[in-house]
Amino acid sequence: MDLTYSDEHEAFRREVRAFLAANKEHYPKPFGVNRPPDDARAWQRRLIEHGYAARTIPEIYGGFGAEPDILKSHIIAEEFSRAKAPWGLVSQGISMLVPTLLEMGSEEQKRRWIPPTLRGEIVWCQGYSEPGAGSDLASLSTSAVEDGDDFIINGQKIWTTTAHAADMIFCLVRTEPDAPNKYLGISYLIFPMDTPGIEIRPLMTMTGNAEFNEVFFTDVRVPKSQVVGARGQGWTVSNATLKHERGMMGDPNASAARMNSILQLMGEETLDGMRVIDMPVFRDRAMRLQGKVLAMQYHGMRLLTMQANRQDPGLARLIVKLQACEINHQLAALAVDVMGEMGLLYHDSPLSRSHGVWQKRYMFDLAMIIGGGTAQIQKNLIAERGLGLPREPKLAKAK
Amino acid sequence: MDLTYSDEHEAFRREVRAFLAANKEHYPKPFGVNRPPDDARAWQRRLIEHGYAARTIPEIYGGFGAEPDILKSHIIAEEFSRAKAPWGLVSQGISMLVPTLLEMGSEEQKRRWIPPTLRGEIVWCQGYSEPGAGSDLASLSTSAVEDGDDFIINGQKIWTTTAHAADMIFCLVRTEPDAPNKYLGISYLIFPMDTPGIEIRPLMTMTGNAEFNEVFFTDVRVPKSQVVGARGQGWTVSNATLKHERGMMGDPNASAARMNSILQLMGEETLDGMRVIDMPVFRDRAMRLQGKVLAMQYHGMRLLTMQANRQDPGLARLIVKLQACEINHQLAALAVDVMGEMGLLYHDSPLSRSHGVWQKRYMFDLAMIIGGGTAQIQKNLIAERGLGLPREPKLAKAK
Amino acid sequence: MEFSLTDEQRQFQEEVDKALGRISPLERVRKAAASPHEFAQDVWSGLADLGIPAMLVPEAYGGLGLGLLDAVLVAELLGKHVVPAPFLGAAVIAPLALVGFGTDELKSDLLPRIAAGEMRLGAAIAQPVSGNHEKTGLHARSGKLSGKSTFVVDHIGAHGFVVADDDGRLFYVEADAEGLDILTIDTVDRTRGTAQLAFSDVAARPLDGGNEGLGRLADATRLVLAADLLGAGWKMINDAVEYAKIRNQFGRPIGSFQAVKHMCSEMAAGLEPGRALLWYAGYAFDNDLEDASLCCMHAKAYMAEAARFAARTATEVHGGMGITDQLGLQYWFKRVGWSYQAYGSPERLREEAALKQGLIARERFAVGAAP
Amino acid sequence: MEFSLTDEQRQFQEEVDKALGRISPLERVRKAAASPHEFAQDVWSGLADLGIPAMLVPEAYGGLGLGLLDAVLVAELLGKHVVPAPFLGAAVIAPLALVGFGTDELKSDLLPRIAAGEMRLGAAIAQPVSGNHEKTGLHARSGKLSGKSTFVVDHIGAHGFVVADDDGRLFYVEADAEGLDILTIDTVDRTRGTAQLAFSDVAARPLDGGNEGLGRLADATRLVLAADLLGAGWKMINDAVEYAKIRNQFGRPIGSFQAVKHMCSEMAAGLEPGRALLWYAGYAFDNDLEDASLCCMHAKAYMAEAARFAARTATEVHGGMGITDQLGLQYWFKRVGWSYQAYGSPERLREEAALKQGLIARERFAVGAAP
Repeated sequence: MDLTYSDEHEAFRREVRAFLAANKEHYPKPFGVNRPPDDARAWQRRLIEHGYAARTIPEIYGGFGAEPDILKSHIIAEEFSRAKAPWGLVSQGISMLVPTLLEMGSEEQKRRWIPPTLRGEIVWCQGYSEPGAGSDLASLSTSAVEDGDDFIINGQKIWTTTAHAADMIFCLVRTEPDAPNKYLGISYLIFPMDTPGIEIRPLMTMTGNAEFNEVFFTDVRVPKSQVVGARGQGWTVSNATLKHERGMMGDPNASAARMNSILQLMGEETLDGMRVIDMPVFRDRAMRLQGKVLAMQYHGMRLLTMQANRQDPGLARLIVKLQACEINHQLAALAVDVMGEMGLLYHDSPLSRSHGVWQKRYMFDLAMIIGGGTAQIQKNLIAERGLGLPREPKLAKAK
Repeated sequence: MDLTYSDEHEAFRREVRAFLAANKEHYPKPFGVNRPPDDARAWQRRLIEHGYAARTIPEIYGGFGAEPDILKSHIIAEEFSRAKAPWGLVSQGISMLVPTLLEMGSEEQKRRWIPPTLRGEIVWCQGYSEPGAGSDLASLSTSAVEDGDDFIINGQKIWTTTAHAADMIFCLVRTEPDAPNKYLGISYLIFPMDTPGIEIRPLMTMTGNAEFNEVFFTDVRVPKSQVVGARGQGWTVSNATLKHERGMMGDPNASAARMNSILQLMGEETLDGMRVIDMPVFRDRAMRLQGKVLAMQYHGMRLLTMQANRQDPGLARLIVKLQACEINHQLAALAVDVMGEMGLLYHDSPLSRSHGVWQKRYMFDLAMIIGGGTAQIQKNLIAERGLGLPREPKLAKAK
Repeated sequence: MEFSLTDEQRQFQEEVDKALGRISPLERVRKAAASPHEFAQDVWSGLADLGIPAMLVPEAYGGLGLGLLDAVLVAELLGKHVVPAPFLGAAVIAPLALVGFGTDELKSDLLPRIAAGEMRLGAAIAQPVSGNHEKTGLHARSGKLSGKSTFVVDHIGAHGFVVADDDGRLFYVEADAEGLDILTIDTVDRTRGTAQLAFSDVAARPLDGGNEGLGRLADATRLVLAADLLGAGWKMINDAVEYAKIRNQFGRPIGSFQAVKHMCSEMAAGLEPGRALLWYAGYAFDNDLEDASLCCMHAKAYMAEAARFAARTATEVHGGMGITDQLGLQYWFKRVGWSYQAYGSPERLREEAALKQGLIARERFAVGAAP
Repeated sequence: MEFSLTDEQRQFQEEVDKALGRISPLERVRKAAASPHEFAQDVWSGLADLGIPAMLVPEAYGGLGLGLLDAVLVAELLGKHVVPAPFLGAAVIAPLALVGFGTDELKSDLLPRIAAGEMRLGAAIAQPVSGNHEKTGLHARSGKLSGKSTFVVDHIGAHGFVVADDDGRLFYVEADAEGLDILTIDTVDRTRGTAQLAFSDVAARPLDGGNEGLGRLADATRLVLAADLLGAGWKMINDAVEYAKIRNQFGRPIGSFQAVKHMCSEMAAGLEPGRALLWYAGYAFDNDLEDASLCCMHAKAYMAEAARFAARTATEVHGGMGITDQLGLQYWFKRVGWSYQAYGSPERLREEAALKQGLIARERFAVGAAP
């Protein structure tokens, strides 16, 4: 354990701080889940140039090309947080496709797709889940039938975030329906969202917003050269991506920020004139959650160190998504309860607090518990891969 | 809903009260899990004579022979509780064997075994579980091989309460090892515990006491006439018995009595001079459990009414064991926590409270959650029989 | 002694259940949720045809003269069908307040019209019942009310209001009284209308009963919400069970996986024992038994937590489908959320329960002041 | 920055782990538990050979000069092996108290002998740390102690005691001092000795540090218990997992049933994140960081609940075998129970955490008085 900063790191911190102070006028405005506008793209380019985004991605692919240094990454995160400066772009393209291409893509694919993706010029969406293939993703049935140098794609995807704003999709399709098992015969394809035959329908959720889309494919023609990794190897390629997604879903610093907002809320909200923080039952609940958030924060630092040292964290990594998503949901529930009846007020209702954001999180967090591998699937993985318990035995063939 | 008492019932209550007042000098002393001594047997005979024990069992089998009347049973329970009078005998023989014989036994078996069992002259133990057959009871392997008019029994039973004090055992053995499935081929046998070849070993548990025994059979010879129900039908016969056992394990009045002791304890125990009941976090926990106990009490009354009206309670009955055992364990945990470090003191330690009875319950209640069908088995039953969810699919044969 | 519903009650429940399936199917709920500020006249008329507004009105005033237990049975079904129409204020609080504490004049003026479904009253009693989260207050001075009352129910198209001021005194106020402003507030549950009333020197007719009167209305309100939670909770469990039977993954129905089975068992085992507690509490209320109030508090605290667990878990069993709008599961989820908070959180109810039993003195009561 | 153990620490943990397997195998634990009032000299000598009593003693006094983080790593293993020997008082509280707050004379007198394992001190600091459940008190007057101190650890065969009076002041008392009575009390955990000390005008040498000194000892004590919980908890999880692999029911290992898998996953997912919190808290304590105390409180509250859940669930996974004495699972179960309550229940620790952060004022602190 050594959490001290060397002189080099202290210098780096001063550099980041100076950069942020000097560039205040370039901070872009928030833009939600839409296409990054000009100011956001300009900010991203500036961050890459200084190594505050795409830091460890090689220069030939449009990154900054630094050696991994978790302490520097940590310093960047801390200083951006402290300055309340906007992050670089966060998207499925950058978080999931880019690492996948780096690991599995051809040299040509890397050079063609990574740089504009990093710069926010190309927006991606993910075509994995289908109505009939959720937890059992490998049973997906969107078909890609060979036709000369192309595949002809038919089928449907669901839970496609930002499909409405995307230029491109990375998509799992079944190219070999007669493969010996469902895991073989899947290919990982990338293609433009304006290819003829693609229809996008927004999918409304219980929050009242359409955070997701459905995407329908009718005779969509895609050149075979757009496969990432080998044909029929899509399951292996996508598992690399899922790993990155699950990492994204368990950011402990986001939980810590929530925790702090709730403690502030508890100091402000009152019941019959008494501050909620002065009510021992709610206070105890908040403190219990604070302990869990703290543990996840240090657990995250431990994982980062292991990652930097190229150690396999095993079970320690497998538990993150399950724990983090559950803690976030419990935090949202606490926030709603702290406000009592006022916690029910939603959207832009008169008297509502922060536009009902905690109610919204309380609901949307369930989507996070379910998405990217349900809590039940996570527990299977922890038991089987983390603890070595036997897999579900094979079933007898149905008659 | 009509919870009022008719004149007849009010008169009955006065009668019970008068009986208890008049018979104080006959109250027997507690005797644990041992053989009922003379005073306990005399008290039992007196109770049966007045219809306060074995109330609905026909007179020809040594009972009182009254019509079922849940209100009268309820009045008896209330008045005995109020007077702190000792109950009639409670044993596996009376609670499990007698109902089984009434339902499945031959006329001769009923006449021979029920009366002395009710009077506490014959003590029984139950031979069901085996080291290799716990949740999967039907896979039991204690064998009973035909030899003329007898069976020769070899094998081992475990979790045999009161085996050391028992005259007789009711026991599941495998008489037809070649039956088409494991459920067939089991027989329900009754035989004396002093039959040659039976060895009893006390089984120490984490409480520090031997609440259970192991029973070993080596060439134990039992006449075939000692089968209850038909040969090979033991699974059906024992299911009738298990039903009664699970009923026994969910008595909500016992939970209510615990609840009240804990509230009293919380008024007495202090931390730095403050009563524990004045600490909101523990108080809230106690009140939450009180709500659960109340619900189980009225749920029990609902079940009794359904039973009296010969309605099938379905799911409502299936949930009792799961809920009640869990609530009891949570009550014990609360009691231990209320005492804090003092709650750790055990047995006859100086400074201990009530001889560490809550610590003991906290541990023994886990045995109750596990025994008589684990919590996991209970949840399977609730899902499959109560909610109609599909059973576990058949497995492929292992190679 | 018979701890069960009567045959009439069972029949009535069945009829109402069937009728609500017609009156308030999911499509109707969706329509109402899309414009929650509109009064669902057709649904209300359906309830009136079933005699629901007349239940708690004595026969002498043209009502059915039924008890709270009967209202509990109906409330369960309103939760089951997430019915987007007045009930709590109009059919429970208002008749109970008037019958119990109204003047003869008010009774003969209002009760027959309430029973006929022609007149609907809202209820502005939440503030002293569940505690005041706003910094507003409501006080009576020489027969006039000034201040604010939040979390008012059944205000849309109401003809008047039963109002409790911050000291727990009860009043009747006409909806068009001078100085009264009605501000609709939007909660996550769009099947039930909620408002804040602003009073400035509003003429109010006092009801009798004082704090005890408010206590009795609080008991009834809590029990009715507990029943709504029972109905909504069981609907979600049943939906989850049915979905688990037909949804296939890994070549088998997800309901054949032990994890899904156990989720369903835990929901059911948690919720079902509350039913008997509700019945008893309703019976105890109707027969003025000593423990009525305690049981109403426990009933709501119990059901709130059991139904919230069911709502969350049933959504999880539905997977992604559970969080979309496609099956409409969200209406039950949100209704449970509303009932959980309103008229006393579980924490507050348990504090009141401890106080009621004399386990603590009032100054130890940690969650705000008791009603 | 490196958030991980050093190679030396890892090696040391491995060595100690192996050695404890030899020094304190289950049969030795059983024997100790059968006569808990006897001092396990062989086990203690084994610990001394490993240098464990010397860890927190500075090199200048013949010790190893290690930090609390190192003690945490050892404590984890003591929990894993349910070692029936002194540690908390003798090897943690006593050296920390003397090094931090002892006079030079006391230090040079006692520390070398402590480091050598020749001298063992008990610790009587529980009363002001976890709150006083008895109506006894302990007070100093003109250098003499009178009253009682409960939940004293490592008293069996102790040569002296580090004592905190009810006002939080620290003292050193010799075991054979006149007026001192030692009463062994028996807890459910028979691997750790516990006592009540009765003082009547007992001569005591004051240590420096006042309440802050006690706070620092409390932090260390809590963190060490958290580590014991981590070790005991993981041992139970691993045992449950191994049992689930070999125990067959219904023709397959019970560990292939999803319900059993999920029980194991929940135990592991609950317990494991606490490890990093312990490491950080140890580091923060050793480096005098501002949040050391807060993290020690949270570490113990977190581990207490996570390990209690693991203890209960691991027992359930073992089925009936879990509650018998045959596999010895009970020793871990009971050790977890002890550590859960001792030196601050989770509820009290969380109240202190709130106080420490300034979220509440002292008069809002509900669970007794803070140390």
